[in-house]
Amino acid sequence: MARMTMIEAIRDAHAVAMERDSDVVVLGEDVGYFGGVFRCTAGLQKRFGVERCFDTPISELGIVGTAIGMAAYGLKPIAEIQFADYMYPGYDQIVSEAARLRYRSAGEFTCPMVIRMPTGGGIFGAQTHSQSPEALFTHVAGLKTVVPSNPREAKGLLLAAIADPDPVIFLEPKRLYNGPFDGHFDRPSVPWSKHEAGDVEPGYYEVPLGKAAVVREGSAATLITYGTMVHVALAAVAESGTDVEVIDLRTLLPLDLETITASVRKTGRCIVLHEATLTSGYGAEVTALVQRECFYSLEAPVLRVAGWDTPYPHAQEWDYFPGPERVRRAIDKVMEAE
Amino acid sequence: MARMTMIEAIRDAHAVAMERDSDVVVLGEDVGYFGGVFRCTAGLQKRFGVERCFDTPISELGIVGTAIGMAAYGLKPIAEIQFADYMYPGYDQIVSEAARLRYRSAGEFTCPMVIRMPTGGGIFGAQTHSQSPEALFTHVAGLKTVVPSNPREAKGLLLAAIADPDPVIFLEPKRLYNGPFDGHFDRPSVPWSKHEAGDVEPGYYEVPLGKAAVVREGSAATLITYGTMVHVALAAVAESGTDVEVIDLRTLLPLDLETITASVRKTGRCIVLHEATLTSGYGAEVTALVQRECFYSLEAPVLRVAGWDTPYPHAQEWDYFPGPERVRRAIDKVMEAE
Amino acid sequence: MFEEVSPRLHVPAPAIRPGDDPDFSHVAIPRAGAVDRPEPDTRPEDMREMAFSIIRVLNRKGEAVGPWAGSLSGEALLQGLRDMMTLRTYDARMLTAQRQGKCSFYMQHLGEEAISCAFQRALRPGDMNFPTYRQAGLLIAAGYPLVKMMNQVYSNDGDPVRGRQLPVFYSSKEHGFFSISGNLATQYVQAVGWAMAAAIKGDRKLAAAWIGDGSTAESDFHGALVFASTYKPPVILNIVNNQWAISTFQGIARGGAGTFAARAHGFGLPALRVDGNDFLAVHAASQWAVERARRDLGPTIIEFVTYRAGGHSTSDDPSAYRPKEEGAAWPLGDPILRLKAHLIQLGIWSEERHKQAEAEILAEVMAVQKEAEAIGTLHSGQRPSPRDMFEDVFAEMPPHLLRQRHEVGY
Amino acid sequence: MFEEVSPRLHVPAPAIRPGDDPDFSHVAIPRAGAVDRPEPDTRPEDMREMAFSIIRVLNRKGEAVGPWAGSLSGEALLQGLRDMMTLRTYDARMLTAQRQGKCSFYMQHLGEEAISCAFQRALRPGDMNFPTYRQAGLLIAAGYPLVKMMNQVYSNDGDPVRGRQLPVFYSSKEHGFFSISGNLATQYVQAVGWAMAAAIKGDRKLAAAWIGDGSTAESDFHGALVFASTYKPPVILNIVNNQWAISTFQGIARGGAGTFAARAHGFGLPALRVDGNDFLAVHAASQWAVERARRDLGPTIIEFVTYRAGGHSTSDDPSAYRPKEEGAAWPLGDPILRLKAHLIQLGIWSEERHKQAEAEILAEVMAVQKEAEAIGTLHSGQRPSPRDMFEDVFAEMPPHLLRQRHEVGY
Ligand SMILES: Cc1ncc(C[n+]2csc(CCOP(=O)(O)OP(=O)(O)O)c2C)c(N)n1
Ligand SMILES: Cc1ncc(C[n+]2csc(CCOP(=O)(O)OP(=O)(O)O)c2C)c(N)n1
Ligand SMILES: [Mg+2]
Ligand SMILES: [Mg+2]
Repeated sequence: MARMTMIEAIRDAHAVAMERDSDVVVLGEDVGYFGGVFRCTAGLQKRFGVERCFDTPISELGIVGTAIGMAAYGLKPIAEIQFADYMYPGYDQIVSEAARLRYRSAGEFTCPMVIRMPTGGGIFGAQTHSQSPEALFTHVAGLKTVVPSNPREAKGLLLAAIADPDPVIFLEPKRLYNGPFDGHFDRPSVPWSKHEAGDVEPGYYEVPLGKAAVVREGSAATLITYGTMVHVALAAVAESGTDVEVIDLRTLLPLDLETITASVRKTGRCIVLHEATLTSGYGAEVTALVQRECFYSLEAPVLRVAGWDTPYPHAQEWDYFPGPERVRRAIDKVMEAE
Repeated sequence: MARMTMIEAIRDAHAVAMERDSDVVVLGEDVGYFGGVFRCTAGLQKRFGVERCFDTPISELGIVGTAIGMAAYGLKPIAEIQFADYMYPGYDQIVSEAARLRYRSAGEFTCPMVIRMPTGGGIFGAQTHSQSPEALFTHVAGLKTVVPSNPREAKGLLLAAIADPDPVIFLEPKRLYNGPFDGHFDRPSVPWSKHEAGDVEPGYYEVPLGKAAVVREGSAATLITYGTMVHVALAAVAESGTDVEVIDLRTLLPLDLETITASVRKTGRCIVLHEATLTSGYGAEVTALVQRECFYSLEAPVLRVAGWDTPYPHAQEWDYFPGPERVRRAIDKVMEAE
Repeated sequence: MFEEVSPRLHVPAPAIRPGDDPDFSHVAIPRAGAVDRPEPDTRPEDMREMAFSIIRVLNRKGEAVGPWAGSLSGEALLQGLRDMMTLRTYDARMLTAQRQGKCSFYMQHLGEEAISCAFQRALRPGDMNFPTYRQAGLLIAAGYPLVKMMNQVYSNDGDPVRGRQLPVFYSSKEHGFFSISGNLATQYVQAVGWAMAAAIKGDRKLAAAWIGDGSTAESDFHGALVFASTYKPPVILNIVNNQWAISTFQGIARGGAGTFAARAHGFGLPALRVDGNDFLAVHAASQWAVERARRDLGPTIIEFVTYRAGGHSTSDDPSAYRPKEEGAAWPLGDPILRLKAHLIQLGIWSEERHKQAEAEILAEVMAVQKEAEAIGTLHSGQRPSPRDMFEDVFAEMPPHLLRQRHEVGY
Repeated sequence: MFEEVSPRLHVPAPAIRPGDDPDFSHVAIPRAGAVDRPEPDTRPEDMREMAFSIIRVLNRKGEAVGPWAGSLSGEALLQGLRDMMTLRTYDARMLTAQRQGKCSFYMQHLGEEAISCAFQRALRPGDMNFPTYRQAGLLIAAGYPLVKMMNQVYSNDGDPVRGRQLPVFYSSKEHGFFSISGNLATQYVQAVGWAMAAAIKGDRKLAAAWIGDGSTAESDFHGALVFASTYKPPVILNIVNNQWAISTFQGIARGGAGTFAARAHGFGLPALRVDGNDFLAVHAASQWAVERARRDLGPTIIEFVTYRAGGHSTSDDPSAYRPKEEGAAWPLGDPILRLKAHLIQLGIWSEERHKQAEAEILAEVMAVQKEAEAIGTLHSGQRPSPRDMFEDVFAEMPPHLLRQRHEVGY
């Protein structure tokens, strides 16, 4: 067992997968010699050779498009998009091609690939280095969407994603790369070495896709979230003094609806939290499902806490980011209602 | 007053706008000499000249990208995307550029443009001629999204969209182009000449953006929908014998929440209906808002009726399409609950 | 100093529109046999002129002449003729079937049959085409059962893709035919990726990408050329220039470039330009590109010059934007008639045998049609199940889809 | 027949990596004055070789030689030197400010100053640049107030874009500087659209598009070239080849093409290739392209050859992927030193005046810095309001945003 940052855990998952299966290849902008702008692929080119981990031209279309061809051939490409904000040039290839290849060929051609991309804000990256576009993937039939919240699970989820026979969008909350950020931007940052989820098992293991985790049990309300916001949620709950159950979805699609409904039926109150823009965000889907499945258990409307419906600003980053204070207020509010 | 099809009404809106304002220009694939594969721009090149209405290379990126440049210059481009299914190559330009230009330049540069595209199925167009991607626009801050449901309003909404100082996505339900299709695919199709909403006033008029219409008053439940589904909803309600209020949203963003909440508070029951894929569809947002704003009025969970979470199939078109029977079943279901 | 001129928008337009007399006098067509054949390892910069001419083998007398002649045996040519005739007959039957409401939509190849039928002859099993909707000849030449194609056109219960796709969007891995997308150009770059995979594995397989003249404007075309130019995998990048993109003439996509083949020059890639209605020329040029791929010399771009003699699809009426007689005036002639004349000239074919073959093929296609229609057509007979609608979204059906399938009652 | 070779993935790599000795001997550099100057209305196919050479004016002695010399007066050159020095000083101060935590991020121009500063001299009010993050010289040369730039870098209350953008993503309509996106390449095609609008209106204005070597791989580059080639609007398509795209050397984006300028050849567009560290050459080439635009002769592509002497941004440490000494070995020298030498050679400048100018400029920049910091820096002083976060999403704030703004308490 080694303490790792999320970056190291992701790198380790790559190395383990590449060691096991010579069909696993890695491509993306700056991922080769340099090892990625966040260093998630550092050392892979040296270790596995330039054909297994290589730099690409700056074309997200080309990265995804060629990776689809590779996947159809029988390889298992892992494509890195440098920031999720830059996935749009590759979006057509993801939506119209990767997601539908199995369907339209009735299983004759398939697309086992992982598209990794750093998401979320908290690093003063402004509108082009901060986005959380998960809802643009969950709306597309044929894609799985995964968001890890700590090093241990990031490794296991990534290995499960690589093993999956279908395209998986793997969203990495960049603000968690180095430590479990809880939204208190004005306090010293905590490294993963100080957090038990920084303990990463060596070798191969999977954290299964499609299964959520109850990261804090509670009886008063259910707080459903994922990624960076898991840590924000835990901090807010601790500070609120309310016994809120916190669920880390881990996989957004397929969704672990059972874990959600079991919790909300128990607590009768629910908050959905994410960093992406509120309107048509993934929280809308979760809310719609919860009110449908748990209507007769709900004692208050499901509340959503999310990024505002504006582009992600720069100077006002912390006014935009749905931090612990906003979550606490939502907890108070959901508890008030009868 | 003239009876028009939706195609004629849209063409008329173009002509009226181009006549009024020499800055209005039209571009897209096959829109020029030929007048568009659905004939929505027929005659415009001849009437206004080749610089005001011209064919483009087959590049949705180029169409949207150059139109943004034109809009920033001071023109008011109307860009046609041949089918909504083909908007993805232009999606980056829409999301990262058109939607954010005003914001990131603090109003110094703006992007007054309309991007029109035919949406929806019902013409055996399979997965690449049937999509309804509205939720991919409503999630993006800075875009307005409009979906007309009849010729008269299509013209007024399009004129309002052209006059709007910001980018507007104008989604045209292609199954409504020639008549008010109610989902009964096995009955003879009805032309607009037989429908009073085929009456289109001559000259300039606007139907304001951001305002929904109650197209059928009722007291038992509220059915919220837009586009083709307005006609399906009306048919299903008529057949169900239940006194359901039907709301045609017309503009999805900005949303007319007031009209919605007034209705649901009155009826206590709500169904949201659209053709797009269920998960993370626009219905999720409407549902999340309704349960939040009308929680204490709701006597049953909000139900969603939508396209299945699969690509749009070809042979199984009518199994996919959320037709009157599925809507009737939902009405029965929402009425059952107490 | 210079004199300023107010800029204006230059919108290219065809010289000829409905009502005008067709005129192709601006199309420069070299004599058959006139264009040199460089060695396949020639440096791109030393063979630039190939992008501005047209490789032709069959002359007006039906003789095969010049350095590109002789790539196929008489037997192979006879088979090629049969493939083209089968494709044309099949097209005609399916067009009629569409008008009869037996299928929703159809796209024909009229005038372009030589390209896909001859190209396929240069490939071998294991190679993979990434075709557009106008290359069904690849399937026919590869021996894919006609009845499967028809079942797909009819979306009946024998449809290999379970009714999910538009009629002509075939798919057959075994026959080296990648599933067609419907979104233009997207698969051009996937072909490059497929070839990169072959290169990564060191497998002796090649990919062939296909695109129309109009679709070269799409982003994926650029992505494909960039990645092909950088990694030099075994891929052939085919451009079928049939002069039209629905209603838009090729000048709109081509702009100021002399030809589509010239696009290659910005990427240091070799390009050929070929008479697409000349079965022998198509094969010889394809063979040249195949040799480059098999010798690890890298990608080749080929522009096939042809003419879309029919409508874009069954939804299109071309008389709205071009003279009806334009097809007849097309100077490169009809690919079937030209190969037929050559075979007769070779003495291995005759008018009588041709007539007989036509009758045979028609009978064969009609028999297959009967077989397919016995299964069903779009609105009648045995059809794919609504259950099929939910399969293959993922390898394993997730709970939400299962719930939805149950809601439909399956 | 031929012998088959198993394909392999060709991954271009720089010959030189950290630990190696820098070596630019593979970069062919013609003598200053050696490259011809074609007339601006020369047909693209008659000036192909311009894409494979480098236009240079300043020789090693600091003399301006050859047919491209003489486009600027001594006064203009003196102003150009001042602009470049201002930009370099500004960069140095802002880099330090970033290290001090006064701003979140910074990107410098080290070694590339001549390109934007000289180009701007060829434009006039009404023209519009669509720049990348490495063309702040356009603003300086256009006389945009330095304090506004700094306010934006600091995201303080004087920031013209209200704290919404990253530090260097300036915007000034008045100064012909389009709002920078941050998404690479997207604005290249917008520039073409802007120029198309000028052409539609018949206005005597031109657009200048900017892109980096690495970013030419993006789809928008293709879209821009396709539309430019088709409609021939008054646009100049600039490519700044500074050898690197973050850690990736230019060979990855360029692939098998000889140069980036050569991309133009696939589109029938004329291309120039220019010494980007030679202020005079940059201006002369720009002037040539401007003349084409103003005579309605259509678009021009210019590749500026330069070297990114600094890190990609403050987040980057280039010593991880290239030798530290590589910048010093760059054979085209330093643009400021080269122009300085020329001015001295002309007799209108001296070492003393240069030193004095350095001191003046430093004082000026520091004074401006004081002024800006008196308003505020990223984390202190007067900063844009959270209220600003909700403005300008739309011209008029819709109800849902108003509700959200109220929720924040504004
Ligand atoms: C991305 C995309 N945009 C638009 C279309 C609509 N469309 C279908 S075929 C076609 C014309 C294609 O012309 P070309 O590439 O020349 O091929 P051809 O039909 O002539 O074989 C168009 C615009 C599409 N299918 N996909
Ligand atoms: C669409 C997109 N993809 C990736 C990035 C990340 N990125 C920022 S700068 C850069 C390198 C650009 O290199 P180049 O075009 O050569 O410009 P230079 O920085 O050298 O001036 C990359 C990959 C981005 N900003 N946008
Ligand atoms: Mg064509
Ligand atoms: Mg660069």
